[in-house]
Amino acid sequence: MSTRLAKQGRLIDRSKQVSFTFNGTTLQGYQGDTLASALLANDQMMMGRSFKYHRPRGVVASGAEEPNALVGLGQGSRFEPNQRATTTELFNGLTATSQNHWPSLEFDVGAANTALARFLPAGFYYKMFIHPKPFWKHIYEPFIRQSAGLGKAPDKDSRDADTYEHFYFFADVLVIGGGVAGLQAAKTAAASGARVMLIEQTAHWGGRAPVDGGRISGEPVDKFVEQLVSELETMSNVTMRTRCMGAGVYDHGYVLGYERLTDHKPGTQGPRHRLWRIRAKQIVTATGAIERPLSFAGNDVPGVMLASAMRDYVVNWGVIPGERVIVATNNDDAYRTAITLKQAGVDVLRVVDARNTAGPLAEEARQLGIRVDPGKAIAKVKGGKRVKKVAICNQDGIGGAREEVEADAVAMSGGWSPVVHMWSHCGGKLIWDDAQAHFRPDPSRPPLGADGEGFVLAAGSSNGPLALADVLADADAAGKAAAKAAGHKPKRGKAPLGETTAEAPMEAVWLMPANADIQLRGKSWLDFQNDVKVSDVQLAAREGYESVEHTKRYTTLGMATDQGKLSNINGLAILADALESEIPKVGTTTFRPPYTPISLASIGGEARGDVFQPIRQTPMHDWHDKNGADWEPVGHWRRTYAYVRPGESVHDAVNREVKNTRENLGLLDASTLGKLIVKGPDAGKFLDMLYTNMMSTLKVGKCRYGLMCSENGFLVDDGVVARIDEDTWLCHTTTGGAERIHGHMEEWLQTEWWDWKVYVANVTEQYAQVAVVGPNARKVLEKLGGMDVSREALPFMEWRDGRIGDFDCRAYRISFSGELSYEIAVPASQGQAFWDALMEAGKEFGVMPYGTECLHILRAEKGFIMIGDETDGTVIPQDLGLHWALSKKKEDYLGKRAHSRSHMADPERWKLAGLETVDGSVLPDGAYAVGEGVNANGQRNMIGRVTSTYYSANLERGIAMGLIKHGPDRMGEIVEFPGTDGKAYKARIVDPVFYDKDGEKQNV
Amino acid sequence: MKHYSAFAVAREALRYHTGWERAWRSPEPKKRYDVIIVGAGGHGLATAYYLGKNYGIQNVAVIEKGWLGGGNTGRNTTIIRSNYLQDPSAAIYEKARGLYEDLSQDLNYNVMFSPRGVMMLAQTQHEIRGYQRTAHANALQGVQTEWITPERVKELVPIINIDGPRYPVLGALWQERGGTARHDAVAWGYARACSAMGMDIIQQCEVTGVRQDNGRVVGIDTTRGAIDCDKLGIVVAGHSGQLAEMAGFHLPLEAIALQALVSEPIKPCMDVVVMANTVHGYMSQSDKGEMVIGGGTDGFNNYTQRGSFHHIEETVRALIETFPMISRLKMLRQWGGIVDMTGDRSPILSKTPLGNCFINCGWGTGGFKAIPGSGWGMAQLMATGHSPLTEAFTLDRFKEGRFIDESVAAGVAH
Amino acid sequence: MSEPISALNHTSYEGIAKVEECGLQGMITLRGDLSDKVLAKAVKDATGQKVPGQREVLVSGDTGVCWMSTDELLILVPYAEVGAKLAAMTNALSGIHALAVNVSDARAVFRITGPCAREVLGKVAPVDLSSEAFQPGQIRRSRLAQVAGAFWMDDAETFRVVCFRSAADYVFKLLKAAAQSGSEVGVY
Amino acid sequence: MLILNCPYCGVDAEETELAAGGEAHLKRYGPGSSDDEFHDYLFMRENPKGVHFERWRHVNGCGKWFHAARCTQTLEVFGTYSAQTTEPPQKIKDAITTKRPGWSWRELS
Ligand SMILES: Cc1cc2nc3c(=O)[nH]c(=O)nc-3n(C[C@H](O)[C@H](O)[C@H](O)COP(=O)(O)OP(=O)(O)OC[C@H]3O[C@@H](n4cnc5c(N)ncnc54)[C@H](O)[C@@H]3O)c2cc1C
Ligand SMILES: NC(=O)c1ccc[n+]([C@@H]2O[C@H](COP(=O)([O-])OP(=O)(O)OC[C@H]3O[C@@H](n4cnc5c(N)ncnc54)[C@H](O)[C@@H]3O)[C@@H](O)[C@H]2O)c1
Ligand SMILES: Cc1cc2nc3c(=O)[nH]c(=O)nc-3n(C[C@H](O)[C@H](O)[C@H](O)COP(=O)(O)O)c2cc1C
Ligand SMILES: [Zn+2]
Repeated sequence: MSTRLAKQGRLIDRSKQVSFTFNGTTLQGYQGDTLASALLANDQMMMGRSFKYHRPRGVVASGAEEPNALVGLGQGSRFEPNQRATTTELFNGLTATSQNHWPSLEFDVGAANTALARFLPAGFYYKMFIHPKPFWKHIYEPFIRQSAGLGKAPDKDSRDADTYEHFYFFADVLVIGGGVAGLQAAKTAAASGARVMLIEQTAHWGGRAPVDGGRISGEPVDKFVEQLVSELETMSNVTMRTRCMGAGVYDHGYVLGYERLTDHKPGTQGPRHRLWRIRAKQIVTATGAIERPLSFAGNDVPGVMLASAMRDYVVNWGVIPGERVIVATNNDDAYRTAITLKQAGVDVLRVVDARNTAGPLAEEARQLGIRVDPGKAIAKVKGGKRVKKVAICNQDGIGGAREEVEADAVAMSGGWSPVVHMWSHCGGKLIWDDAQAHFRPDPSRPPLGADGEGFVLAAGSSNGPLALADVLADADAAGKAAAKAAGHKPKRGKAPLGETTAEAPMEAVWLMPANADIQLRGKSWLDFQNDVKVSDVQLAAREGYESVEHTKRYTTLGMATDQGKLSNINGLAILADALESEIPKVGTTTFRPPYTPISLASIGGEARGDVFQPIRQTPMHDWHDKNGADWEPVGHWRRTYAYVRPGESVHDAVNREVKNTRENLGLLDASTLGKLIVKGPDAGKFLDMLYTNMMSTLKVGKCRYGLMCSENGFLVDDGVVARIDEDTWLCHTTTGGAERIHGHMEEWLQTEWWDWKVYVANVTEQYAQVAVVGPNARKVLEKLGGMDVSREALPFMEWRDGRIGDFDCRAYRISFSGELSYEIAVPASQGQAFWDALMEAGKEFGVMPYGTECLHILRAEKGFIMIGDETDGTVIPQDLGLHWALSKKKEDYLGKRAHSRSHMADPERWKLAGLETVDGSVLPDGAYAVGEGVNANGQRNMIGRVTSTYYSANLERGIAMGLIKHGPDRMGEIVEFPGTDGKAYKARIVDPVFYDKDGEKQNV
Repeated sequence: MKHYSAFAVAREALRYHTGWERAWRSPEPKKRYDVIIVGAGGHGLATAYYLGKNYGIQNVAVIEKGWLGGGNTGRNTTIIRSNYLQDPSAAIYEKARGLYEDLSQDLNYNVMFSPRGVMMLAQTQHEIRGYQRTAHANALQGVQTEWITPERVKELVPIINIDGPRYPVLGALWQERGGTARHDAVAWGYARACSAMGMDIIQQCEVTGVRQDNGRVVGIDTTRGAIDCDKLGIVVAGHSGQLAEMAGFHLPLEAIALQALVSEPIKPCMDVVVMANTVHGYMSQSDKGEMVIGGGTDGFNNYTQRGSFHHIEETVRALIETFPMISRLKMLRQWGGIVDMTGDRSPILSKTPLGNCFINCGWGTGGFKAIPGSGWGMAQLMATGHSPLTEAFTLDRFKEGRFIDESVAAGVAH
Repeated sequence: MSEPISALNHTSYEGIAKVEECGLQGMITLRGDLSDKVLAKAVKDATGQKVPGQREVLVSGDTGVCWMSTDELLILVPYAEVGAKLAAMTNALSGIHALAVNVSDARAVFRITGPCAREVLGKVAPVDLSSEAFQPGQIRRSRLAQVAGAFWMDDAETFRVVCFRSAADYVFKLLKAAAQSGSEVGVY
Repeated sequence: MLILNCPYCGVDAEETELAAGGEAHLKRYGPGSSDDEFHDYLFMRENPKGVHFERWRHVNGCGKWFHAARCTQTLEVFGTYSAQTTEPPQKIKDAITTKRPGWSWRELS
């Protein structure tokens, strides 16, 4: 039985009881418990089930490395699957449910898999479910998927109730891990004056040392830690965070810190997680070491635990995981567990030590009355949902001649592996340490930073040393080295002296007993969560999946939510053995961030809901919103697609706007169009390079429509250019084009023609721009009064500065609709007032605002091309019949050279034409025209496609434009467009100008 | 080669699986081969496989500097679809998709091709037009796709947030026969089948030089010695530039990092693959339960197999907006691959300036889905000198201005 | 002339710091050779300030000058005076190659005040905002989450932040989220 | 997540303030150039596994383009410099030579 002791528990506050539920049952724990310690205190040994075989699983560790004790935490909008009970701090009202079973944790139908385990070895699915083929989709895959996943998915419509944020922070030295090594390294580094940040994933400073005990500089460890922490807290150059995990180390000293702010007190104000983006000149990883399990049969039965974890539960939380415990080990440290347990009143049946000689700690244990069995091994742990019996045998055998002992828990220790993740994420290399049988950082091959020098140092037990004295000395040295590398002068001084306990060397034990037979190997777990056994790794090796990376992928070893923190080294040792190779030759798999899983929400940060992405707004945005705007995102801008009146469909609204603009007066918010000022003695020459047509010859006061191509020849933008004065032009771009074309101009000016005297400024947002369009356009402006907007004073394709009504403005007489039209720019701060004035004055002239769809239809009726419709990045001006805009006089402009390549000069290119369905219907968007026959790949030959297609309310029929092979030469011919609706649309090739062919309306 | 089947597994179970043979042999390189393929990724292995299967050319070696399948084939988000816009792309990807349908049976290795359907969301008017255009083209190309309504989207993907708030789902291009496959299994299955034909797959063997005589390749230098060959196929994705350099020509491509990530596994909640281009992210759920997520590329040349974290961030926030319920799931692991990007983002399957040397590269962010089709076409090209599948993807298209640009239909390339 | 309105018309929020839209600020983008004497004089005449050095701001209240890049300054003048100042400046610069344009309406300006002001900004800008690294008198152009922005400090607890007008609503909501109650970071 | 020093505003900017702009020191070929020259100018990018010269823009910053010399294999940055040059300054070349003796890039070394 696992239970709470009457005394002990350095982390719990027995005066504060906390109640929580597990699978619906209400249980009690204390402030300071983790969910795991509280469950153990309530004798809830079994906490979940494994992935593949649904085997009963109990907690095996006490921290971040836990593979088994995963629960669904919280409910509704705060439900989170796969949360580790060992790192979940207990709070009042916590609700947890165990995972991966049906109908219940105790009785799980899926556990049948465990009986079938023999038929489901590693990679079994690659060999099965092949025949008969149709079974895969309907039977096999659904069956496999049925058993997928661990935790429950959150409800499909659930919305996270919490908020998240990011924070940018800069440090000279970042220390990851707040054990004695991290604390000491931070202190030494900080003494140099360097800006130091120290982060610790748990809620407590000190790491393992306070549990292990011992003395530092004559003080008990606890005391030492306390003093060191308060010392650091007073230093203004040190920033310290608990509950903040180093999640990943990235190039150029970038580190993610994952701070869990309210997980232990949900519902409190403020964000739940904060993702720190830390830039550090130097990083010290003081992330400690993780104890390895031993591989023996039944090592996955609930009640089998890491020796260090068992010690943690006793010392930190006053919980014993069993009353009759067997300790299995290959090193001296596990004796500390035996002693601790014994002192807490647990019956420690014996220490099974695979070695023949142990150190002084063994003697101490013996003196407490603990039986020590050298050269022994666990042959098998028996029991289903918890440990019942343990069979003991000789280590150097195949597992025969067993002695069975009744026990309810097993503590195991296979030695320690430094936590090298942070060292390795960004390319730090490891070396194999034969004495300790572990990989540790190779200081000669650190991750390299922007300057080509190493930027990560490892310290303490994450660097290899395990003894307190060595850990402190190593940390002190790392702190100094980091400060120095970060450009500070470390203070001289000695590391605090840790007490040394003599220990006998550990001996590598990768399998217990060493030559365990196949039946035992098939029950010796490596990866507890993914159910990978020793036999699976051996099978992979036998089948040629020899690379450690193949073995990982074939067996899924180390791919579970714990990422193999307990299993990887054991697994690769088994692999090395199977390949008759050496561990360092086999090597590790790649360490990838994050260290332990981090919430997707924290990665997203504040960017959700309202601030998911910017919405760019024109000065009249709110007005549009209040007046029925059906919004269309254009880049980050919002533009009105149509203004829908109550009772109207969007389609009706568009048609109304189209007719009204042609017949009366329409207003369009054109503020989003790009406006770039280009000024300087070389501005004309510059624009002549950028536009395909000639801009230098434009007269002051006049406007010209211009085209821009990329150097690759494709159309990229168009717009009206106005010449403002002798050396100033104003270039309009498309809505999406303002920043892009501004960037394009700067690029050419800065990187190619840097000796040309030209300045460019983006003044897009300085102005609100309104297109005043329709037969009554002049009337409304005249009614407002001010500048002369008559045909004579402001002719087509000219502009003037002046005043209209109360507003300073610049009026352009340009038209994208074929109507009498003015585009009027006023300062943005007066945009709304100007719009209001036009709406008011326009009443008697039938004014209506119109949106982008109406704009599109009006221009299509006139056969004007639209960037993004007629063009798609593969279209050149020649395709669109825009030869007139390609200057023949200019020697050079961007795109000119490209147009002479063979494919671009090919007469077979599809060319722009108008399209008119025979029956007046609307051609489907994006339809292709078919020609005769099929090509070599059996595809129908195509001879053209629709680029724009609309219903024209003015013409009361469908109109379209398209790119058609030999289009302009085939006027009147009928081509066929098969629709995806099964219909074949027939359309006649016509002139693309459908409305007012002679352009009389715009020129009045 | 032992036949794989449920029966075989059951039989082996009785002897604790001690009777399985190696999936592929691990031979010493011979002095000479008819054909050497450099790169044991999916494309290289498939090329070798179809050389043997379709043309009887079996004296073939596949040379791999690391472990087979360890390049992009082993690190991609496994999306398979063929709803491409341009004819040449639609042809080769549809060929591949068709071959995927029977690949498990063909190779006697379950690659778990899962035709669960691929959906590309339209979230702007522009995307609607782009995807409707693709749907029209696909109908003529013999690729089965359809344009579906937002309601149907929601039906297929209950966890999606179709009404915005920022980018409401306006519809989607749906390819019901698209899906995913188990990436590693594709490489392993081909490798096993190649090995069974007697081909040599030589791992841990890096090609360091291309030996030539009179404008023709005569062999290669490797870290395990020189090997002669009659024909050489270079199929090394991100490292194509290096190999081309060794062969004395230059390729119009750049090596760039692309990243992906997986969440912790959860019970099945999404049965189809969803790609959202406007917000830029895509997601599917593997048969094991992780949400498999991919996004955008870095903008700079990089060989580290790591990328910049801010791309992960952009992708994740896009997907939380699209599938709000994933917000409290956790990222389990992230990684990167080095993709080879050409000027028009389409692949190169081509003869080279060296008469008997062929190149297959430039698959960039989207070549997993193409593996069988590419192998098929490449084998045909190498064996006969011509393949309709590869014809448009030549090296000289850039000079002529004859691009195969898929981005035009608002398409993402994965 | 009708009353000009700034992007958010002085909206404000108070959480761990106060965030407010400052209303209209006269601004002129000046591009030219910053070492040119004519330019220096024009700057002096408009603002009373010398040409600032790299990443320097010389601002008091709503008048001053900010360094924006090697050939660009941002001139601040009272909103009402921007027309006159720009005219004078254009006139003064007529002999040299330079560009001065009124961008007052193309921008929005925010003020973040309070002891946590550095932290609020530190949540959205990838910039070292510790007092060792960033002080009044300096300007930084950077990113405010997903949009471009520039900021400087008026005093130890006050930032002024400039962004594009169209993004004002976004930036305000962003700063509001960053300043939400209970979100103190506790490092500055 | 690279950091590059913008030589214009002198700040160490992280990648999110920057936009990558591809290979540096391209020589433009316009009308009159051969098909090969034009093709190489547009498409034949250097793609070295090692020393590389590239263009960046401090887009969320001063807006200026600059050049960086960087190793594509280790991401080490040898230096940044003005975009208004046709060749890297000697100082940069020397810095590279110290770190990567025998390097070459196009015709440079
Ligand atoms: C994150 C990510 C997500 C992706 N998602 C998708 C997706 O969803 N759908 C999709 O269709 N595609 C996707 N792709 C693209 C896809 O992975 C690739 O296009 C495809 O795998 C390329 O296969 P390959 O065989 O050409 O290259 P690889 O699999 O990379 O194989 C090339 C091999 O060549 C070897 N090699 C290199 N140099 C040498 C040498 N000198 N000597 C010997 N061997 C050498 C390498 O070690 C490697 O094994 C994605 C890619 C990435 C990185
Ligand atoms: N004798 C032995 O066999 C043995 C073995 C192991 C450890 N030890 C003892 O353990 C102690 C080692 O001290 P230490 O400081 O090196 O290690 P530690 O394990 O005490 O401390 C490491 C700390 O880093 C934290 N951490 C780990 N990864 C992190 C991450 N990604 N982000 C944030 N925090 C993270 C852990 O929570 C822990 O608090 C010494 O007392 C040593 O004697 C002894
Ligand atoms: C489709 C897919 C699914 C994956 N699922 C998992 C997973 O469940 N667990 C895991 O640890 N890694 C998973 N990975 C990531 C791999 O572990 C590994 O990171 C990736 O293949 C890249 O290789 P590398 O990290 O060794 O460089 C997955 C990868 C892919 C391509
Ligand atoms: Zn800069």
